[in-house]
Order: sequence, then C-alpha cells, then structure tokens
Amino acid sequence: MIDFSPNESQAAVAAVARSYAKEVLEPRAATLDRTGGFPHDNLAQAARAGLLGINVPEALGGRGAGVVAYSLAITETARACAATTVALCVSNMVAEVVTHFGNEDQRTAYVPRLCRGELVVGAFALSEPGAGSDPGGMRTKATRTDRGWVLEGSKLWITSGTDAGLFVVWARTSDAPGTRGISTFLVPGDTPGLVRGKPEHKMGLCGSTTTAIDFEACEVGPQALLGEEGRGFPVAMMALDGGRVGIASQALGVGLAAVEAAAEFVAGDAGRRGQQWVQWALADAATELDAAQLLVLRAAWLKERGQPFSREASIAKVFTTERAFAACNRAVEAMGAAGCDEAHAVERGLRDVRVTMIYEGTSEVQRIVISRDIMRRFASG
Amino acid sequence: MIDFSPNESQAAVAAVARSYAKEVLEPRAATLDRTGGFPHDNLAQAARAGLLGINVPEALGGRGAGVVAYSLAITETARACAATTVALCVSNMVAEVVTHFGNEDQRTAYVPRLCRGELVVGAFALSEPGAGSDPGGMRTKATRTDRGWVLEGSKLWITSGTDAGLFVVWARTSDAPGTRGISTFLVPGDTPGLVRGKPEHKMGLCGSTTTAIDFEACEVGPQALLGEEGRGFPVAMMALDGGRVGIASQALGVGLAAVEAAAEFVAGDAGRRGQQWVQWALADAATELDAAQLLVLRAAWLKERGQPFSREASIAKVFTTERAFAACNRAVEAMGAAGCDEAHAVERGLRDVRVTMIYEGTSEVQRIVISRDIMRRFASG
Amino acid sequence: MDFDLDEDDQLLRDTVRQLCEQSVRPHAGEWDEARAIPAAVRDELGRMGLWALRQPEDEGGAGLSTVTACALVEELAAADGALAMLIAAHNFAGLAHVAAASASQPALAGELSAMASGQRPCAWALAEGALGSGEGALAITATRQGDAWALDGEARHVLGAAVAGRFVVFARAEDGPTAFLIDADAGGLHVSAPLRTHGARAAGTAHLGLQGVRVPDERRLGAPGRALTDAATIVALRELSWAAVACGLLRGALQQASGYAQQREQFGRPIASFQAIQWKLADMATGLEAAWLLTVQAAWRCDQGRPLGEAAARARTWATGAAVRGCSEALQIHGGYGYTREYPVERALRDARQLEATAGGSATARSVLADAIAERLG
Amino acid sequence: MDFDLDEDDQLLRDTVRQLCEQSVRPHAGEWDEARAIPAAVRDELGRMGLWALRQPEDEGGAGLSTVTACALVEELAAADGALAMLIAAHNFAGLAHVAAASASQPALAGELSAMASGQRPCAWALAEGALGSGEGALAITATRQGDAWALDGEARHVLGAAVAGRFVVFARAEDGPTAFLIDADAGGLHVSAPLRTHGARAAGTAHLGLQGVRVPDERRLGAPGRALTDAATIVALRELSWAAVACGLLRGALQQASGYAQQREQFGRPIASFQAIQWKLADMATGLEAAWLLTVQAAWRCDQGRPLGEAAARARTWATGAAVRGCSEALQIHGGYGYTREYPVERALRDARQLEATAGGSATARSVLADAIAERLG
Repeated sequence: MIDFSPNESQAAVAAVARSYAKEVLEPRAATLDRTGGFPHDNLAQAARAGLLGINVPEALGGRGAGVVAYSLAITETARACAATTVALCVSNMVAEVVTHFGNEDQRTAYVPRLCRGELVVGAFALSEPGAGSDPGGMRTKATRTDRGWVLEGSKLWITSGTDAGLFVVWARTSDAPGTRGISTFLVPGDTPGLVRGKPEHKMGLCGSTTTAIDFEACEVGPQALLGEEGRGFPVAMMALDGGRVGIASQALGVGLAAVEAAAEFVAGDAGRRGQQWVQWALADAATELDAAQLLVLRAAWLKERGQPFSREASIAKVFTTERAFAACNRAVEAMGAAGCDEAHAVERGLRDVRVTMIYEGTSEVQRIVISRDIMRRFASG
Repeated sequence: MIDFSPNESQAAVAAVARSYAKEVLEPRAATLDRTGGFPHDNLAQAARAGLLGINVPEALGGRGAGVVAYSLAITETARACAATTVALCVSNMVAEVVTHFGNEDQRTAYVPRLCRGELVVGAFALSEPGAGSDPGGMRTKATRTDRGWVLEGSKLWITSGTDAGLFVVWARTSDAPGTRGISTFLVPGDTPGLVRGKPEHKMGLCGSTTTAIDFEACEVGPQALLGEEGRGFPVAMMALDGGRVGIASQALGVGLAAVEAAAEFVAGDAGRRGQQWVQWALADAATELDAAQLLVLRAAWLKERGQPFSREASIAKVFTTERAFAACNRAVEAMGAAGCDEAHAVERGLRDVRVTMIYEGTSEVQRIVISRDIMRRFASG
Repeated sequence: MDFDLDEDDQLLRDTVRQLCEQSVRPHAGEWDEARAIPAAVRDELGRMGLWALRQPEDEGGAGLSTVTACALVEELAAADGALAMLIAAHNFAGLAHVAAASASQPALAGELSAMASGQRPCAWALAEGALGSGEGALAITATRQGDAWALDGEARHVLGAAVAGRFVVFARAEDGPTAFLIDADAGGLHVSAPLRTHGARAAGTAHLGLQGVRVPDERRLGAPGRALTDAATIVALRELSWAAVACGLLRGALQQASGYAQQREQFGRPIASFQAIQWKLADMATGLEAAWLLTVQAAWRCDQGRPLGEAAARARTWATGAAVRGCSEALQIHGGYGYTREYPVERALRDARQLEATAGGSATARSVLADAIAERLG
Repeated sequence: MDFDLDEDDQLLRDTVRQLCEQSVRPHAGEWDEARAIPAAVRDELGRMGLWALRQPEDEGGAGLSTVTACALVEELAAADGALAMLIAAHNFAGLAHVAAASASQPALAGELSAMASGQRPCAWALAEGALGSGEGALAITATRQGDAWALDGEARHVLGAAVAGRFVVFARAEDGPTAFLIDADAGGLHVSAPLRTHGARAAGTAHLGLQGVRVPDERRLGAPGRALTDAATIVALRELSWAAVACGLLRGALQQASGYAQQREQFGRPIASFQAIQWKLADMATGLEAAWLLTVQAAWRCDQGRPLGEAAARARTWATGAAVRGCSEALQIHGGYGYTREYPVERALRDARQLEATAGGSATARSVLADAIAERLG
C-alpha cells in the first residue's frame, strides 16, 4: 500500500548522516573546495559513522540498511559537501558490487575493509578516452598468463583515482564483439603497474579527485577476476544503475541546500523578501526538488525490493540532476551578487552540481534509456 | 549602416494593412472562426487594398513594395485575423513565384489576375501523404503527352484548397533519383481532373481551408510547365524560404496582439494588475517578440537585397513561431479563465498560432537547416 | 515506504480503464464538438460510483481512499479531459464541501446521496482569485431574511454549471463570506448558455446569475463568515484532483505520440528513430512520472490526515505545467495531423491549457507555495 | 532599414578580433586562475582605444558609435568574459557617467583623458537594487564640509574595484542621493581583497569602504539629490553593454561546442551527427541571433538619441539568459571534458552566470520592462 514515510531504521541512518554532515563536512567544505585535494579525514570519519557500506550486509561490516536509507544518507551528506559525497557514493557502490558479484574470498577480503575505511575508498575504472558512453569501444585489455592476468590500457574520469585503495576495473578478455568480451577485475591500489594520473582541474567538486589510471603491464592474480570471465557488462550495468540512484541523491542534496540557503538569505533581505519573482522562483525550485526526491526514492525502493529499476533510475537521474542545477541557478538569482560570491555555499553548489548532469551517464544517455522504454511500453499507441 | 527604421513606402504599406485589418478583418474574425469556411470577401477586399501582390512589380499589377513591406503588412493583418492572413501569405508567394520563374506569357496570364483577386487566391500543392518534409519521396507524376502533360497523384495540406483559382503543383517528371526529377506546373483551379478534397477539421485557423487535392488524369497544356523540366526543386525552395518569412510574420502578429490584449485586460483588473508574475510574463513575452521581429525583418531585408537568406529565414521562423506560441500562452495565463473563453481573441490566437510551428517546415526541419549551417561556419572550433 | 497501489485498487483501476476504452475514449471527440456529455454516460459512470468516489459506501459512495480516487480520475482524463474535470470538480470540490459541512448540518446529509448519481453534478462556484484577495472578489451578496437568505449577484466561469443540479456559492453576508448549497431549479437562478471555452468544452462551463434567490438557512455550509477559510481546504482538494487530471491528459498524449512515432515514417524510417523525437518522448515520460508521484504523495497525505495545501499546490503546478508542455510536444510529433481534430492530441492540449488556467490557474497554487515558504522563514 | 555594420567598423572589429586571438584568448584561462588581468594587457588595449570607446577622438577616445562599441565589447567577450565586463563597465558606466557630468562640471574634463588609458579603470559603485528601492539602499553618507564633502560607508560587490583608479560612488546627502568621483588613493578609502566570485574572476570585484573620505565639491557628479535619476540613464547603458558581453560569451561557446562536436567521435561517428547535439547547437545559434539583434537595435537607438531604457533592458534579459543556457549546453556537449578547466566552456558558463546575476541581475531589467508596460497602459 502506498506509503511515503521512511521507516525507523531508514530515518536513523539519515539522522546519522545528517549529524556527520553538520559536524564533520560542513565546517570544512569551503576550505576543501578552495584548497582542493582528497578529503582523507572526512572519509575516515564516514567509515567510523558507518557510511561506507550503508547497503552492505552487517555480516560484511556494513549497515545492512538498504537502498532507501542509502539514498537518504547521501542526500544529507551532499547538502554539506558534494565533493566528499561523490567519493562516498562510489565507495558504497564498490562495496555493493563486490558483495553481489564477488566470491566468498573476495567478499571477506575487501568488503569489511572498505566499510572500515582501511582501503581509504573504492573506485570504478570503466570509462576510457574514446568510449565515454560506449562500453563496446573499450580498449583496455586483460591477457591471461600462468600467474593470472596482465592488464594494459588507459582509463579516464576515475573518482578518487589519487587515493582509492581498491579499483574495480573493466577490461577486454577476448575479441568477442560488443560487450561480450569484457570482464571485471578487482585491483588493489598498490598493485605495481597501476599508475595514477594527476587530478583533473575541474569547475567544481574540487575536494574530490578525478584522474586517469594507466595500466602498464599490471599483473594481478587469478583471484582478481570478479564474477565470470566475459560477464563484465552486467557488473557495469549494476554499478551504473545503482550509481545513478546515488548521484541523483547527491544532486538532490545540493539543490535542497541551495534553496534553503537562498530562502534564509532572502528572509533577511528586506528588498528581496517582498519580491514575488523571488518567492516564485523558490517555490518552483522546491516543487521540482520535491518531485525529484520522490523519483529518487522510488528507484531506491524498487532496487531494495530486487525489482527492475533501470528505467526508474534513469528517470530519477535526469530529472533530479537537471532540476537541481536549475534550483541552484534560481537560488543564485534570488540572492543576486552575494549568490555569486564564494562566501556563500550556493556558489560552490552551482559549480558542484553541474557535473551530475554528466557523470554516471549523461542526461543524453538517460534520455536514450527512457525513450527506448517508452517505445516498448506504448508500441501501438 | 545599421538602421532599424522602416522607410516611408514600407511604413505606408504597413498603414494600409493596418487599416484593412482594423476595418475589414477584426470585426469578422470571431464569427469567421466559429462558422469556418473560406473568407471570400476578406480576400476580395485585400485585393482592392493591394495586399495580394505586395512584393510583385507594379508592371504586373503588384505594389512593388518589397519584402520588408510584405512582412510588416502580414504582421498587421495577422493581429486581426490569422486565418485570412495565411491565405493572403500563400497567394502573395504564388504571385512572387510565377513572377520569378514564369515566362512572359505565364506572368501576364496569371500575376495581374492574382493581384486583382480574379483568381480568388493562389495555392501551393507540394506536400504528399507520405512525404511531408521529404520532397525526395514525392509520388505525384506528370507524364508528357502530345497535348502537354497528364498529372496523377495526391497532395495534402493545401491552404485555400477549396477555393484557390490557381495551383502551383510539383510532380515527378522522370525517375531521376532524389529531387532531380521534379518539375513545377501551373494548374488553374477549374482544370478537369483537379479534385478538391473536403476541408480538414482543424484546431485553429478555422477561417481558412486546408484540403487534399487529387489529380485524376488531370490534363494540362505544354505551357503549364513553370521553369525548366526537372528544375522544380529550386522553385519549391524559393517558395518555402519566402514562405517562412511570411509565416514568421504571421505568428508575430498573433503574438503581439495577444500580449497587447492581455496587457489591456490586466490593466482593467485590479487583482491582476499588481501581480509581479503577470507583469514579468508580459515583459518577457514583449522582449521575445521584439527579438522575433528583428529576426523576421532581417531575413526579409536580406531577401529584398537578393542576398542568401535561407538560414536567416529558418532562424526567424523557428524563433518567432515558438516565441509567439509562448507569448499566447503567457497572455492566456495572465488573463486566467477569461483568456480561455472565445469571448476574448487571445483564445483564438492560441489555437491559430499553434500551426505556425508546423507548416512551411516544422520547427524540427528549421533546426536541421540551422545546425547544418553552424557546422559549416564553425568547422574547426 | 511503498509506491504501489493495493491489488484491489489496481483491479478497480483496470475496470475503469476498460469502461473508458469502451464508453468514453471513442466518443470524447464528439462530446468536445457537441460541447456536452450525454446524460446516459453520466449515469453509467454513476453506477460505477464515480460521482461519489470518496463518500463512504453506506452513504451511497464508492468509499475509496483519496489515492485511489485520484488514480481513477487519472484514468478518466487519459480518455477525456472534460469528463475528468467535471467528475473531479464534483467529487473534490462540490461534494467534498457539502460532506464536510454535513457534519454540523445534518439536514445536508440527505443531499449527499442524491448527489452521488451524477445526473445533476454539484458545481462549486468560488470566484477566481477569491482566496488571495478575500471577499472583495465575491460578486454575490447574501441577506438574512428570517430563517432563510436572499442571494443576488453572479459567479463567472463556473465549471459544470450548464449541467449542474446543485451549486455551492460563496456570498458576502453581514458576518463575512458565507457559503450556500442551492438547487439549480431555484427561482431567480439563471445559468448562461455554455461558454465557448478553449478546452474542456464538454464540461459545461457557464456563468451563474442569482436574483433574489431564496435559500433556507439549513442549506448554509459551515459557519457564517467562515466560508473562505473552509474553502482553502476544498481548494487544496480540488488542486489535487486537477493534478490527477493533468497526469491523465499527459499519459494519454504520451501514448498517442509514442504510438504515432513508431508508425509514421519519414526518410524511409519511423520517426521514432530520430533522436529529436526520442528526446521529446523521454522528457514527457520523465515529467509525467514526477507529476504522478507528486500527486500520489499529496493524496496519501490527505488520507493520512496531514495538511494537504502545500503538497497539493506542488502537484498542481508541476502536473498542469508538464501536461501543457507535453501535450504540445505530442501535437508537434504528429505534425500537421496533430493540428486536425482527427487525432485526439489537439483536444488534449486544449484541455490541458484550460485546466492550467482554470480556477485561478497555477498562479493561485504558486501563491500558496510562496506563502508557505515565507511562513516557515518567519 | 539596414542590418550591416559599416565597412570601416567591420575592419576595426576584425582588428580587435585579431588582437584577441593573439593576446587575450590564449591567456584568459590563466587570468581566471590568477584572478587578475596583467597591467600590460590593459595598456595594450588602451593603445587600441578600448578604454575610451565612445569618447570623442579629440578627448583621447576612439570616437566610436555605440553600435560599434558594442561590437568590440562582443569581440572581447568571445575571448574573455572577465576582461569584457571590466571594459564594458568602465566605458558604459564609470566613464559615461563622468563624461555626462563633465558637461556642467568643466573641472571633470581633465579626468576623462586620464581615464582613457585603462591603467586604472573607473569603477561604478551603485548599490544593487538602489534604482528600485531608492536611496535607502545606499550605504554611504555624504556630509557637506565647506567646499568639500566627507563620505562614509561601503559599497559591496563592486566590479573592477580591485584594479580601479577611480570610483563613482553614490551617497545619501542632505539633498538626497548624490554621486561623486573619488580617486582610489584618497585617504580613508579602503578596497577589500578581490572577492572569490563564481565567474569574471579576473575582473577584480571587491567591496569598497569609505571612512571620512574627503571629496572636493568639483568632483561631485551632477546636481545634489539627482544621482539616482542620472543613474537610470547610465544603468541603461551598462545593461546594453552587458548584453554585448553576453552575446560574445555565447558566440565563443557556440564556436567551441560546434568545433568539438565535429571532432569528438562516439559510436564511431562525430557526435555532431546526432540530432540531440544538432538541436542544442541550433537553439544556441537562434538564441544568439536574437540576442545580437536586440543588442544592436538598442545601441542604434542610443546613437539616434532615442530613449534607451526599455530596449537595453530587453537586450539584457534575453542575452544574458540565452548566454547562461547556451554556455551550459556547450559544456554539456563537451561531456566530462567540458567540466574541466582544460576547455574554456566552463569559464564561459561561470562568466555568463556572474553576468546574469551582477548589478541586480536580470530582475532589475525586468522591473524596467514591467514599469514601461504599466506606464503605457496608464
């Protein structure tokens, strides 16, 4: 039966995330944005707060709190610091993917350490220079040897690439056409031949790192293979679909924080408070983010129940990221020159949120997914 | 040197159109919309006012006033009655096309009679059921005989199809691939075998007729060929490019009238007058229509100087028709329930203007033209 | 947390869908043209309980939750926007107002079951803008005469007035704005010819005129002077139902456009294979999902007894806006055909536009939202 | 009617374009990073007359029409938004205000030629919202002391303050709002560190503080009490120049995006072959043409001596809006690369956003338009 209330345990996780955000993230967020670099301490504290394995079974060191709780928590942390949040999102997904596709050895070797922060964070190495949205074009190769596999190739746009302690790496293990020759590997960050690139200089999310990773004759053992050989594509799809829920939750948090900050600023500014255009801009932003949250939670809820949620995740992602960007723009407009000054967090939010329309599948990719689904459902009009 | 003022003769034509619109069109427009049918008398009076050959040389019975004057005049008439205006637009373009591509006999046979209204109006028969935006898919055939040509096939979406006295008809005269086998014919409305369909039942423009025309063994003499055999495509392109300026001018007039009517309504309504959202909606609409008018006049001015204007006509058309539709929507919103009542002309404007985003090349077709041009101009970034 | 309708409710929705496919959708174009919905159809829907969706079963209603009632309104709107608006206004405004008032006015209870047949729906005649600008917007006066009232004045653009059997009207009385239930055949009551509206043409919008109409005090709704306060609750319900109508209009248009795009060919392939068309469909679908979740959330809040105003206003602004944009895109996808009345998308666009502008338009809803934000900030 | 620039002006524009290609565009990213434009560059532009575009040649200016001046600002903005904003504010606000005032204050004439070098631009420090809400928004007071004035207070978010050699400030005086020209090295004048702004980072936005700053009466601009009336004319000029900046930003972004889309391949073909990308480019180009024509029309009105306010407000609202939307689409077309500072589109988006929000934002311009409509309707 229709019910939109979070249950107690979901609310509890959200509360933990909220106080972590307030106490740990918020005081440091402006400085982190300015100085850049990787937020080691923030993530160590996230591990202590149990936020690195929210949807991972307790037996493996996680919270076992489910996807809805995960989404609520990510929205809370993103209100304070979107940069730390993206590292947090990805690490949570790495832990989920290893839990889901790993064998017993892989699970016990990595998941508890990911949850405890001992591997700093996890990272995905999927994109390549020529194949952003096109896994079929992947060129990184894994060649089987006596002692396991040798990886060769270049990956791009890797969140936490500077510091992650574990990489989930996709590579081609056969010449089978399209995506059928792709396999997945678990590669610890200190593996020789895994060469971390320099962090990209970005518009926003300056407190997270994004790098290339080169694999230069990078040898891994036979136990590095995650799941079956040639079955890497479904792993990527799970990582991406789940990732979309996370990124949508992140964008939502940035948008909500911007609208709230703008409303507070406006309330203290006699010249703006009485302007209908300001009131309406904030009202529309709040409405759109309300709808966005429902879309995000619905996708999370479906995933939690084990039902298909790919289409819903795409809808949640494209709607939430675009509406959150619009909300940040409206917030800045409502505040005027102050909104464009780094002294106010909405300025950072505007830069941070912009990438959510790009990573984990651009808005364009989501629209392709959604329109394919429509064609299927309404084939005959 | 930059100069945005219309010259005296342009202003004079606009003034003629304005009083024609006020005196003839406006009093009848609501009834015409309600009862439907073809506006015979409106068009007869347009002929008397010299509005059926605005950009046609005086030697052929036209005004010789140029394209800018034509655009200004169409905008004026569309303020009062968009339905009559579309018949007027098409007839003007037919007169221009015959003037431009016709031989001496064709010109003197048809153009003065078009201008005097003796042929009622002219019409274009280009679209076909399967080939709306794709002249390459045209199926209507013209077969050469001893006595001239025989036309066979079906045309669709013909403005003034019920009553036009002269049709410009495109048909395939050879199997040459693409558009190279297409020729143009001038077919008087009373030619046996030219079968007029029933008027479409439309959302708006109810005072103009849109029909199919079937050509059933329709025989025409050798003098019916307009321009060279196989060179029908350039004729269509001229008709369409010029037509776009006309339709953009038409949409502009509908939009301007809606904004002005809404402003007047709001001024008389204490509850709405003070609402900033109403003021801003009208301010934005006025701004967009101002830009639209500049785009339309620039395209008209280029055409008048004999310079390429296809790209500019596409930009003017897509911008003006979409912004005019938006302006009508804003006008209706500003007026509330009254705006949705046929008792106010904005209700009709909202229905009438919607088709301008479709005919003479949809917004989608215009965007293809525009993006092709961008690619050419900014090839290297 | 749960996003699914109960199975029972899904079954009920499927039944209504079937009914719509058989008895509504094929005729919606004719009714639009004729500017009226046949009484027989209204009766048939009455037998399904659609004119008393949320009334308890022992009072002749269908006894549905607000969530389920909205789901059924959405179904109706996917087939015919005018019919859906008529039913929504009757259930969520007229009937809801009388039901709320009947708690303290037992004489009204008898009216409720009579209103459930749909033969003569109940129209709710609050003047546009009255909630924002107060009783000054009311153009009807009520004068006390013993144990009755005399009403004079007019209410303009009243949805359903042309077919209504009863009216809820708002009048300026000595104690302030006061509401009354009036029979359509009351002496001195005059209903104009149906207005020629842009959309929802079959919903019988008309002006209502009252000249010395006598109304017994027992048909007063709520306390004298409190009518606009009471109306705020009803307005929220009506906004919610408008949101459900918008969802149905948009879904219907999306289905039409998607089906058309897969059949229609251009340059030798279905236009659905062009990215520009895919984008339009994707944006319609995304906007629809957002609209529907906002609507269900608001309905659920209502069922939970939580404050409804803000949630309903959000659902209404987003859903009606998305419906206008989406129906316009659906028309565009149909090209020239979309502009003709042969295809239902032009009607959907007109209905959506009418819905968006009706009863103060989204402007009223946005004011509710702006006030709520201002209030939270103190 | 004529839509072409004169040939002379086209040549001049081409010269400035070349200069930008050589000396501006390659360094705009560094300047953004360093949050400053080197003095040598400002000097170079000064030698071209860019710091006195509309000043008569015999007063050390370039003697250009407003149309041509806007065309050059547009060129600058296509290469570097921050530099263009700095030059636009100097020419169309600070310098324009002093030039207007010098007609009745001959002592100011000497300042004009000194301001033409660009070494120390003139910043115009009208408080955000002052035009709408009146002198209450002014946080500076001026007290008469014999033939001089003492100024106290602050002006916030002043574009160019960090590099300015002179300031036009607006103060509340006994007779009402009054404007003054102050040297940056005046005793008691304090400029904050450059603010970390979202965009136009190299334009040196900072807060200006005044503590007992002494200004001789001969550096008063215009009549006492009339400063906000005078300011309305200058605001219109500045809005016009913002519109020209927006056009340049948008054109630059369109060029970048179009070039990138033709080089970048996905699924084995250039992304420019996908309709979704084509649509974005077409909409950017269309919005740009509209923006530029509105801008030129307003500039032409100014050259003709016609009222400028409404035309400038229209150009500004449309152009800055189109620039924000277009630059964001350009970034999106670049995908992940667009989000990095390796490509200039993220800077263009930040600059456009800053421009849109600067000096009261489009809100101020829209208020001008709404007032004009209200006035026409009486």
